[in-house]
Amino acid sequence: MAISPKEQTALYTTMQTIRLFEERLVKEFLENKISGFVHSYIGEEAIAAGVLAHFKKTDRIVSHHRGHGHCIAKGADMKRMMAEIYGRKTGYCKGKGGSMHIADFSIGMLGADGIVGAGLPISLGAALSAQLDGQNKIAAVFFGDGACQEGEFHEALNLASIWKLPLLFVCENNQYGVNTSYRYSLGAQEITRMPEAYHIQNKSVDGNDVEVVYEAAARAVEYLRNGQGPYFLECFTYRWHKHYLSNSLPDLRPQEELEEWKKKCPVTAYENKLRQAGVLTQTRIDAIKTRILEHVEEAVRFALDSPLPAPQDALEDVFSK
Amino acid sequence: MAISPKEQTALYTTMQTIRLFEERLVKEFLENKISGFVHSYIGEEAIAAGVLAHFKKTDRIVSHHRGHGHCIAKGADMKRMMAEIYGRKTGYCKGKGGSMHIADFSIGMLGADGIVGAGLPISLGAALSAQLDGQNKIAAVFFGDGACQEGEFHEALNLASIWKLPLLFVCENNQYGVNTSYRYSLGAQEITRMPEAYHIQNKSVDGNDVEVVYEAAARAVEYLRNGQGPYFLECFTYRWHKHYLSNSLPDLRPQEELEEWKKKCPVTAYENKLRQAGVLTQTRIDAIKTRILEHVEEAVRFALDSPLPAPQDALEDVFSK
Amino acid sequence: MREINCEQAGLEAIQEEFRRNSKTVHMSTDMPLELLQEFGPDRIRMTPIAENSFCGAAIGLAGSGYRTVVNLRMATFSFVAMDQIFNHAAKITYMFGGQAKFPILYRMTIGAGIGGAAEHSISPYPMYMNVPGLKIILPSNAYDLKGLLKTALRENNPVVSFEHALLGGVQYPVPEEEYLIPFGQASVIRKGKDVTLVALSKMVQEALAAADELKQEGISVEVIDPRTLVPLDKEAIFKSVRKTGRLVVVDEACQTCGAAAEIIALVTGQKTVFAALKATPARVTGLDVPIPFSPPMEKFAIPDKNKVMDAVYEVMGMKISVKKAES
Amino acid sequence: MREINCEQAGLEAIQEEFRRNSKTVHMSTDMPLELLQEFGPDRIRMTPIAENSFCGAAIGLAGSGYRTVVNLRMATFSFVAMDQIFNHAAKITYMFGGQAKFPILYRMTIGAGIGGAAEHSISPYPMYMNVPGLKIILPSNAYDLKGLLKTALRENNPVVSFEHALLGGVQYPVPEEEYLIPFGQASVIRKGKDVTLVALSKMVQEALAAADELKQEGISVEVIDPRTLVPLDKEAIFKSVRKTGRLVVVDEACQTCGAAAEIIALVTGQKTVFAALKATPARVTGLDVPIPFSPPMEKFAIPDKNKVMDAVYEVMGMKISVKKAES
Ligand SMILES: Cc1ncc(C[n+]2csc(CCOP(=O)(O)OP(=O)(O)O)c2C)c(N)n1
Ligand SMILES: Cc1ncc(C[n+]2csc(CCOP(=O)(O)OP(=O)(O)O)c2C)c(N)n1
Ligand SMILES: [Mg+2]
Ligand SMILES: [Mg+2]
Repeated sequence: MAISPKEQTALYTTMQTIRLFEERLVKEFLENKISGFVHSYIGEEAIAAGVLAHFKKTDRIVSHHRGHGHCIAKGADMKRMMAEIYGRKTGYCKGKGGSMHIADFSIGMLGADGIVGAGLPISLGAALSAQLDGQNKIAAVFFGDGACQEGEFHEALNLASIWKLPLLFVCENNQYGVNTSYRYSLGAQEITRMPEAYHIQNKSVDGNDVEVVYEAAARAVEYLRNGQGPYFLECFTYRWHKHYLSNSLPDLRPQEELEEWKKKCPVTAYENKLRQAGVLTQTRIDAIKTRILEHVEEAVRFALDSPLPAPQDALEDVFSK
Repeated sequence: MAISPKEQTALYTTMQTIRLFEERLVKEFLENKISGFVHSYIGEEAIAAGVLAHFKKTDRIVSHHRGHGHCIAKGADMKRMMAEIYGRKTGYCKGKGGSMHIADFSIGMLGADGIVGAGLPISLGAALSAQLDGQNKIAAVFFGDGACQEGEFHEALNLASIWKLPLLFVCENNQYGVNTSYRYSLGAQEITRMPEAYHIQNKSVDGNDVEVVYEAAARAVEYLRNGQGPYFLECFTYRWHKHYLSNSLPDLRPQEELEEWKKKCPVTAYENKLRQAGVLTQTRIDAIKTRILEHVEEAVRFALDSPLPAPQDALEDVFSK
Repeated sequence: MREINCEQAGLEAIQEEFRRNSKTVHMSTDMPLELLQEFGPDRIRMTPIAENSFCGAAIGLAGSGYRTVVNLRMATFSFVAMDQIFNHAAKITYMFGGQAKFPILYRMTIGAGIGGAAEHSISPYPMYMNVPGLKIILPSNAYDLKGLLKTALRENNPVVSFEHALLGGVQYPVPEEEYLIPFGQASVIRKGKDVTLVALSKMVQEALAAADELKQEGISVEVIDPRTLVPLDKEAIFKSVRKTGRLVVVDEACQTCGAAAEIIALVTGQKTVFAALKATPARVTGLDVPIPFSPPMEKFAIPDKNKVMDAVYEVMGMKISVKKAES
Repeated sequence: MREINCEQAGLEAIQEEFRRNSKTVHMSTDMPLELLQEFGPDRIRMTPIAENSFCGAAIGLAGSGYRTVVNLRMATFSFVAMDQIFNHAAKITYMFGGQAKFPILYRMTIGAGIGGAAEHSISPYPMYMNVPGLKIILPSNAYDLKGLLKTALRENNPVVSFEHALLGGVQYPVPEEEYLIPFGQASVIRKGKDVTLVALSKMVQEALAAADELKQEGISVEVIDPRTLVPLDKEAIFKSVRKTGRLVVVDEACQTCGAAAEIIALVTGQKTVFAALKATPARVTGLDVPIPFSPPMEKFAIPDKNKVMDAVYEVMGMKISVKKAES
């Protein structure tokens, strides 16, 4: 599968955008400027970038607690994301959701969510709507290896299988749920054994190689758009930061393992590859980064310039009109 | 595997006891003498009989809504069962449970239950206690094809797998959950694909042939007692009556299918086999049946002679002392 | 006027609203044949026995422009789907700042009296009331059921409908013509001046039976059926209690933190109503026990006409009791 | 006396009781290292993220002679385990006629104020109170926590312990010597004669702060912490209200069908207490909204000292308000 330089640049830009956005959050967190539970996506950028490159605005996705990357790759506005994380009135959720609950329904991003596995049932409905709408729409759900332990995982695989839903299961296997290895928690050991049991097409790929993810997702998406049923894509990866940004939460993963995986940085690796292949010059790379950093800075400024919600705003939005 | 005539007679007697007990319930129901939700085990007797022949009093089992057969095969007292179904004070649960909630903890029967799939998590604890106790104790959980659709099924398989619990999963696949075929509801199509995904030893057998069940269970139980981990036994069978005894509930299963399966009656088939093999004479068979019928009659009489609970008894047993 | 039962009324409500709006889906573990025939298998979907998955799917459908009716059958089955209902359906509108609407109708059967024992006989609406973000309807007859379900099917929020098992087959006059019943409008079923009886779901029958008998004895009872618990028509209750000065709440659900406690806290928290009270407000509720199977205990565990009458005597300051009188 | 925080107090309670009784098991999705070191991996078990399975496993263990502590961490995670807790743990003693005992301790963290938003900030004990068969403890400091947990670990029934996130790190005097706190015994933290403040969990702090300030103003406030909700020490509350004639219940949980409603219904349902009331009993509770993320809204959604003071002024018939006074 040939990936055009334009697509390659786009993949790189998406990854780098996520990275720089997330790095800025780490900084903001360390400076005590943001509060709540912020789950960093650093290290896993290739998955959101590679998968969502194939998604249209009318395709819908459901995310999980580690959702910033999915938002950005689906086309969300960093300003409104940042404002939400900052708890501002101009945020996507008017400050009601925070980092764990960013959504943009207008672009088919049906929300991040704080309950492990809970996005899976919701995504079934998004996929069913796509099926009922016709027009080859599809849906995707992102979830971790930890979510594969919840009963909802089984129920979602099963329903998607029997209803042949156009649903892409994207398992971001970063190998740990908080500090617990999936090798301890999952009897299957290989996650794809489970979708396989339900006769769901599946594939396990290197989640740190964006082109590998991109190509696998291309095939999966084609399969979905052809109405052949659901597809399960496991992307093997690693999280660089603690489970959530925190000064007190321990990180019990082996330090060497983390170092090993940092060497496999999806963003740097791809940057090097594109530079070596002559797709991007260093100047171009620098320009891209500068532009992204400007956007991130702009997002932070937007957030800081935005008003906090009034206390009484808490009373609104319990019900829709 | 050689089964001794004594064992064969015991298997036959257990099956026939369940059958005659359940037939009596149908009669009582038709005469409006019992109320509530009564799920008949008729047609599935070979499973409880064949599996539980290998269980000791110190081994524990968890049952589901269709639980009378498991009670009887685990050695419960028919009098107290009948009294419970009749809602009498002398029943196993003092009339608080009824048909759907019979338990006898003193013989390791941890209860029937009305929530599909809910026995699975509970059985994990019974199996863990067996593991902690040492002494090669084991546990079993009985559940239907319908229960395999609930998330708890996945969670139970997974936990049993990673903790190597001495738990025998007995899937009574009577092919329907109420009126819905598992061929519609289960994407796996073959149920054993699921335990297989979790690296759980498994086997699918003819659940209407008691010796087949008995032999498969023997191997499974040995595996469990050796501490090798859980085992999954699917027993293929068919339910003869409606989902529960009812005048109004429709039975939407194909009539011919039901007739076909009635021809494969586990009790009659085994009776014929043992007669032909010379293990049991017709006289002996008649004597066994007569004796069982006497016990059943005695159970009904016991129930009818027993007092109903006082209304105020409702206030007791919310908490243990 | 023709009479139909709740089952039929519920079916008609869905049929009428599904005809109006084709972006509607029905899910249940069984197959409702009339709906299937009219609307086809795309919209009328039989699910596996996996309540959490389809209660959640309804949320995803809602967020994608479809309105879903989920019939869970027995309310007890909703416990396996609680995370989707309490943590997601209820909160998703708010959590995402109101950017999308979530029109979902969850229907479930409640109530004791069917020999269903502890799991299958529950009336769990109080815990749903404790979760902001859910509208809750509790119809006590086929007329209200149909009108409220139709409103629910035009409502842009998750609605939970609690329908009593023993009401399913009860016939009631229901017009052929279309009508809707707005949420938050109690029905004052009977006017009275001595005591206000607020009764929920099937307990409306017991309250009316008690009111009948009490009338013979010269006690004039006002019977109010709130019909919807969220929103609750507080004003109707306040107005009545201001008039009668006496309140008895009759509810089959367990007492502790129940709907009756809430109604009493609202009434006693309102100065002018509190000032009008001539007696301690009383609760006649289900006992705080799981529902037992055996009929004598089961009957004892839930309120009936006699218990309602006793409570009325009590708030009237009369020293008699039905039970004492009968024995 | 030494001071320790709730985290340490909880750990000590488990350590002490696990030493007394070796047929005890601890389950949580993370690994509590101190417990692991002392009691080993057979008894201190790390589970998959599958709450329904291990909440249910605790029931099977209980029915097989083992006592289990399940630490669910955040109360919001209990929703995926609701069927095992509400339909099984709570009912199994009763449903089976009391033939077995089910000693289980479910611990979970509650409360807003941590920027956790709608899912991670809840205080769901009212719905647990509506389910007969669960004992419920709600400690407001490390001393009570330790004593109540130790009692829970000798109790032969399922106990649910709700522990506020913001109390976890708060130091409190806790003796080295062993002690237990019986269930159903409220603690009258401060004596007073004008108003009874019944405060739950972290709200005890707000109530005490309010009482301090009110004292300066000449209002004498009695502060009662029930400590356990099931059983509830009604008598302590009745006694106090009979004396003061005024009641304010302060609770962070949502208002509708909450613990505050129950306490008010109990108080107003008791003739002698009702008769003693000089003002409408008041609720100061969490708003009926999901907890919002952003601090100004989050703070607004839950009670604080000022709101408590306003409620006291109100029941005292005083026409001032903290907010008005400050602005
Ligand atoms: C039902 C539930 N249980 C527990 C938690 C606490 N928790 C939050 S994230 C997490 C780990 C999830 O791991 P995984 O799905 O692999 O995602 P990752 O964080 O690795 O991206 C846990 C246990 C939760 N949010 N929801
Ligand atoms: C959680 C839950 N959902 C739905 C039901 C209603 N129900 C009772 S039994 C049953 C079918 C169960 O089928 P299966 O597990 O195959 O057992 P079988 O009745 O065939 O023996 C259903 C849907 C229930 N009891 N619990
Ligand atoms: Mg992970
Ligand atoms: Mg079946």
